[in-house]
Amino acid sequence: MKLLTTTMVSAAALAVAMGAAEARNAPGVTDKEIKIGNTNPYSGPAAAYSSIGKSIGACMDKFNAEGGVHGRQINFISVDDGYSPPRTVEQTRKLVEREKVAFVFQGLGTPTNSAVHTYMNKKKVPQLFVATGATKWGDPKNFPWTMGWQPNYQSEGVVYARYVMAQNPNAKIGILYQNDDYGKDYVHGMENGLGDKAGSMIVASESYEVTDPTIESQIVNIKNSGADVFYNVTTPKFAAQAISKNFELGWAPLHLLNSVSNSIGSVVSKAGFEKGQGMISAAYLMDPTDTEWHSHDEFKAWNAWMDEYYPDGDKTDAFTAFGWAVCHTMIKVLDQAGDDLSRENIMAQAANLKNYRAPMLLPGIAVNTSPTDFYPIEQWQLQRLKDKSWERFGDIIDGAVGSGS
Amino acid sequence: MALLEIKGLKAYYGQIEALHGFDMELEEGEITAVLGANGAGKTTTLRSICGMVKAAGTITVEGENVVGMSTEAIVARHKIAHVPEGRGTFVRVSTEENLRLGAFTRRDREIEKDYERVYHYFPRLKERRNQQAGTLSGGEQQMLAVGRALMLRPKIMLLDEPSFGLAPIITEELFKILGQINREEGVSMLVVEQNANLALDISKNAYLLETGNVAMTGPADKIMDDEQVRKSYLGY
Amino acid sequence: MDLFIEQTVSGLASGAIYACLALAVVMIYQAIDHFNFAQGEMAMFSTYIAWYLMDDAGLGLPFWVAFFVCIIVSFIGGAAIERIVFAPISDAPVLSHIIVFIALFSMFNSLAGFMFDFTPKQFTTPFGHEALIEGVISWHRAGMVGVTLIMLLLIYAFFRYTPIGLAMRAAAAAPESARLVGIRVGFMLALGWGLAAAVGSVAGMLIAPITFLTPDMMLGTLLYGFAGAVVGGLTSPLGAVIGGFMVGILENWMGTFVVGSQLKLTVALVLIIVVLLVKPAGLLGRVVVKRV
Amino acid sequence: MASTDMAGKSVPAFLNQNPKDRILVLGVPLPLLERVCLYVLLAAVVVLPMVYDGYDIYEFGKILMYMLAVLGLNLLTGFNGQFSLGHSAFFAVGAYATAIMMDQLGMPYWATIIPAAAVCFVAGFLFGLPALRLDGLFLALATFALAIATPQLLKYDGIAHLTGGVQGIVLDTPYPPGWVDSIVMSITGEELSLDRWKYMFTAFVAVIMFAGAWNLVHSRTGRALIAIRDNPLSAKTMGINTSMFKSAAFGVSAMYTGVAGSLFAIMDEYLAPESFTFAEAIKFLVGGVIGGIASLFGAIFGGWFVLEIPNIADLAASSLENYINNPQGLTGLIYGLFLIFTVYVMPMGAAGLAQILVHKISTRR
Repeated sequence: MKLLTTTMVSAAALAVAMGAAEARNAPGVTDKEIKIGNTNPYSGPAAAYSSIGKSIGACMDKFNAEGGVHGRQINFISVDDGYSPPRTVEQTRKLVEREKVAFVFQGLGTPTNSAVHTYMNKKKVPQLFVATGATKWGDPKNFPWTMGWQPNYQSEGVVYARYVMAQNPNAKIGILYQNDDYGKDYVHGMENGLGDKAGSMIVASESYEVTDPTIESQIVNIKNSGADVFYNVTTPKFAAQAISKNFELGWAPLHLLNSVSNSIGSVVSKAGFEKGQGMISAAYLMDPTDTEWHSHDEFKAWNAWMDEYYPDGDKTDAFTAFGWAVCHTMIKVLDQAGDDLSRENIMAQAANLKNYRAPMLLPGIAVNTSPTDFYPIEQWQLQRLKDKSWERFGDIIDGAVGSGS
Repeated sequence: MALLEIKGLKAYYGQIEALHGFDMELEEGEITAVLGANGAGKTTTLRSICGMVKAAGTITVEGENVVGMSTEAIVARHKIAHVPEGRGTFVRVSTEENLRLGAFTRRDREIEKDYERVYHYFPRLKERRNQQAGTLSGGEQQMLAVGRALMLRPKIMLLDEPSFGLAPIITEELFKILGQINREEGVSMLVVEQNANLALDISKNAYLLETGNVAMTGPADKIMDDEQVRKSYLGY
Repeated sequence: MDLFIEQTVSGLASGAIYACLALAVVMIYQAIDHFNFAQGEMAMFSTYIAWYLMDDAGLGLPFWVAFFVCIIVSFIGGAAIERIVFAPISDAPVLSHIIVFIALFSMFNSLAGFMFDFTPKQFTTPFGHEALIEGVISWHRAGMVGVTLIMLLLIYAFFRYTPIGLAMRAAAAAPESARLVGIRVGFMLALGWGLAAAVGSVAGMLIAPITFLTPDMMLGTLLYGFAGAVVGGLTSPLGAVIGGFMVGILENWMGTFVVGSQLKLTVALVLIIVVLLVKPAGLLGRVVVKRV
Repeated sequence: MASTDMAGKSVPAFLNQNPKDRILVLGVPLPLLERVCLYVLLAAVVVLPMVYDGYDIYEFGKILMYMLAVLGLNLLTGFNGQFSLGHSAFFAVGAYATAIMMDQLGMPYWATIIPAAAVCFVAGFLFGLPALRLDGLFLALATFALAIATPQLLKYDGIAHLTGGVQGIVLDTPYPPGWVDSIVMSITGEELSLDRWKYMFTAFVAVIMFAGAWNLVHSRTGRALIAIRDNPLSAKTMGINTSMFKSAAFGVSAMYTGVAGSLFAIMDEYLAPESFTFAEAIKFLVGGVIGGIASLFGAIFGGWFVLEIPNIADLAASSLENYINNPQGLTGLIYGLFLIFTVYVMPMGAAGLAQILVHKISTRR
């Protein structure tokens, strides 16, 4: 990729320099309202993610009912892009140019956000807290108007790599990954974490396609490679399939399950708890289906909000907790921005979050950003499946890796 | 009263009137020929009788008007077997299955026996009973079409150009068998033919159609002797 | 165990899935002389109905009750689709039919997500997932193969030995001739659709315990089902089942030893085209020969 | 009337109209009316960038781009009487050809159109050679399979160094050439915006391609192709290599859709395998059918429709928001209903409907 023309870099630098001087409010901001745009796949193959958009909307409703941010109501305009990149371009441009939103928040998906990455930065419209864990969203030098939110996929891969190295430096790792940017990022993370030993430790690497009916043949290959560690980089449906299939084959390796699919309610319980005992996974959010949290205040607040503002929502769906947490982060940024709601200041405040604890993050994990650090969450904790819930162990791990690569 | 009585028959393809209102009769146990040039309305007449085109007027079979009834009902109720132009073979199934289909509307237990009846007229079909019908020769398919019609135990058979595309020898043999069927089974037949000689030979009466109207009618031998007909249709 | 054998066994396992669906493809092809591109989506939707019947949030019926109710509902639904959607355009060219199939595809896919959301649903099996032979086959898969074989026998007998099955084939291939021997073609088409939808629903209910139930579970699966039916012969139920298993095995062999797992769908694509060109009747199907 | 065993026939009767039928409409022969329509449209295409900018002109550009994609499908149906469920594959070939030429060879965007068109023609021709031996239903199956397999092929590791694999390719911005800039500057006194330029470039290509299709359809070769479609047997007996002609027609069809893909890559400056799924193939199909699957004018309407229907669905969705949860999820349902409606009410699509209306008016006189 060589999209970096010199003109762009200098334009971006200029924008940042001018940002401080000018304090004009962004389009879409009035005394009464802040217009925020969002693209989400409400239809099409990735529509399972649409509960994120819906929970953010419901969360904004709650803030509006409580008086908004500094007296301004949030007008959250969430539109469907069907997870199709060209459609994302059309919808995003419509939001920015016709609806005149102040900025776009939590657009979902890597290919979709990639499609408007250049556009948003050329237009100097904040593309905030995109809902994807690719590494490229934390590049303030080249893309000063784009920022991710969740810990990136690579850093999670590194966390697993370190864990495996500590457990058994001679482990043989078999990888199953989804054949797209998400899957490959996880694989890169693992490779980076293993360093020189990646070549010798990874003994099998099999991909699947979202349209594949099953992933059984791949698992047979991985098992056959002699792997004793199974690195499971799959989305919920396939994760559940993989857990079942391993059990069926009577294969019990050290099972590393990526956080995308570690929901107790929508994956592990569906595959069957008995089949997943001892699995290891990394987490940064509380799993609302994990009974451990049911007495926690943040869970109770989330639960009450779900009941009141999002009654149709599925409480076993971890995306609702995700939406809740990221929505709070956004409100926090707007709150910090105060009355200076220029795009520059919104971006500057997003890059100025210090130890902010968004609700439903795991205890000990916080949001941190700076003008040179566009990775808001970079911490993980490992957990092991025991009986019917995850049992966290070890320290909070700083996975601040993505920023370098 | 005749077995089949047509009065003021009009037929339509969309907005276009193809038959302009004529009368026709078929007596029980007889063979009647319908002659005419291409486009005269012969096929349309047969299709009207079994409800496959939009028709007006009355077509009375055994005292009941069938205009407006569905093809399936006419076939099942009045035992009219139509041997269509192009034979209508069910090409994917075997010869015997074609025959079985001919007896589709029957509920009696004698269907098995009737295979033999057909094979009696068309021994060739017996040899080919398990062969895929699409692989039969043209002549065999025509025999199959007649055999299939027989399986209905029909009162009336409507035959549309049975000689089409067949070698003269085979045509002659076929017409001989048709005559035989008529005599032995007492099946009344309405035969549409280009080959007027053959048709008139086995027929008692005949109609001559011209552009949707009956141009001439009478006993077959009279028609055959008519100079006009001879010139136009018999070629001598 | 040797990788080759393991992959073959695993191929048979996924082959059972394809065989199920291939059977449904043959059913509809025999009944209406068409492919139904919406068949997978219809089967998926039926499976959701069964899920709703069984789930505690739905009606909470026992498995076998839900199983048969779902079959009946699917049958009625399939027949209704034929009567409502296809009967009025029965004279339209093939093109129009394909368009309507795609329309149904899109509608069922969309409705399923809308009504039942997109999170994967667990679908129970009455057979259980325990191993029947350790490392080779589970009870569910054995049950699935069993049910598939029962369906195969039923369909084979239906087309082969019952007058109505014969009439259905006749009505599909030559509607006008069929009418002339007294077959009610519209009724046959509706019946055929109903049966195909019923067979599809059984396929869906057998597949879902393995793949989990999602609105997009059938897109790739249907492609393999088509491949199975084409390989086996579109006019032969037995061929379709054999074809389904063959596709499953071939897919695994190719994926493991030749092209890698990244090109497995392409294997199905190439298979469909090559078989259609080289041996259009498939393994056991009949070539349509016509003489003028 | 021999209509038994005709199940395989796939040529719709409405394709058999002679384009030269001279129907008088309000005293004007129809081809002339068509011509007038064409000039009015052409004028609109030229005027639009003077009036609109930004998102609006971008949308018009996309309409033209989709128009070309749909046109490819319409040519296939018009010439071969068959159609493809897999044209998203050729759309992808065109887009990737342009992207790879820009990304790997450093070619300027404008120089990639013709080679990309050639690549797509060859791809379509090669796919057509075997595939066109299948009759309508089986071709639909083969292309259905092609559409489903396409994203996977694009991601294949073996060619990932060219295609960017799962990451896709981010393209250089297609800035207008200096001389265009200076001409526009001298006339209007302001700088030409990128969106306007992208539109102008797209429109330039689209108009040329449309004119090409127009001439092809009305040329002797075009009529020969249509004759082959209508009567392959007699064409064969006349010694015409029908399969070669038909494959060539398939190639031309793929070329049109492929050039649309090229323009898409240039316009959006980014492509990824997710942009070329089966859903995209359905989009083209919907556009083709609703516009009129064998009509040139239909493609224009179809292009507009393809772009606008998600917006219509959005609109419907937002008005239903108070009544049902997640109305956007019903987009697919709306697509389906539109398709069925079209098949029932106007089987010749919008173009056919327009023709019938015009005909009605003229005969009433």
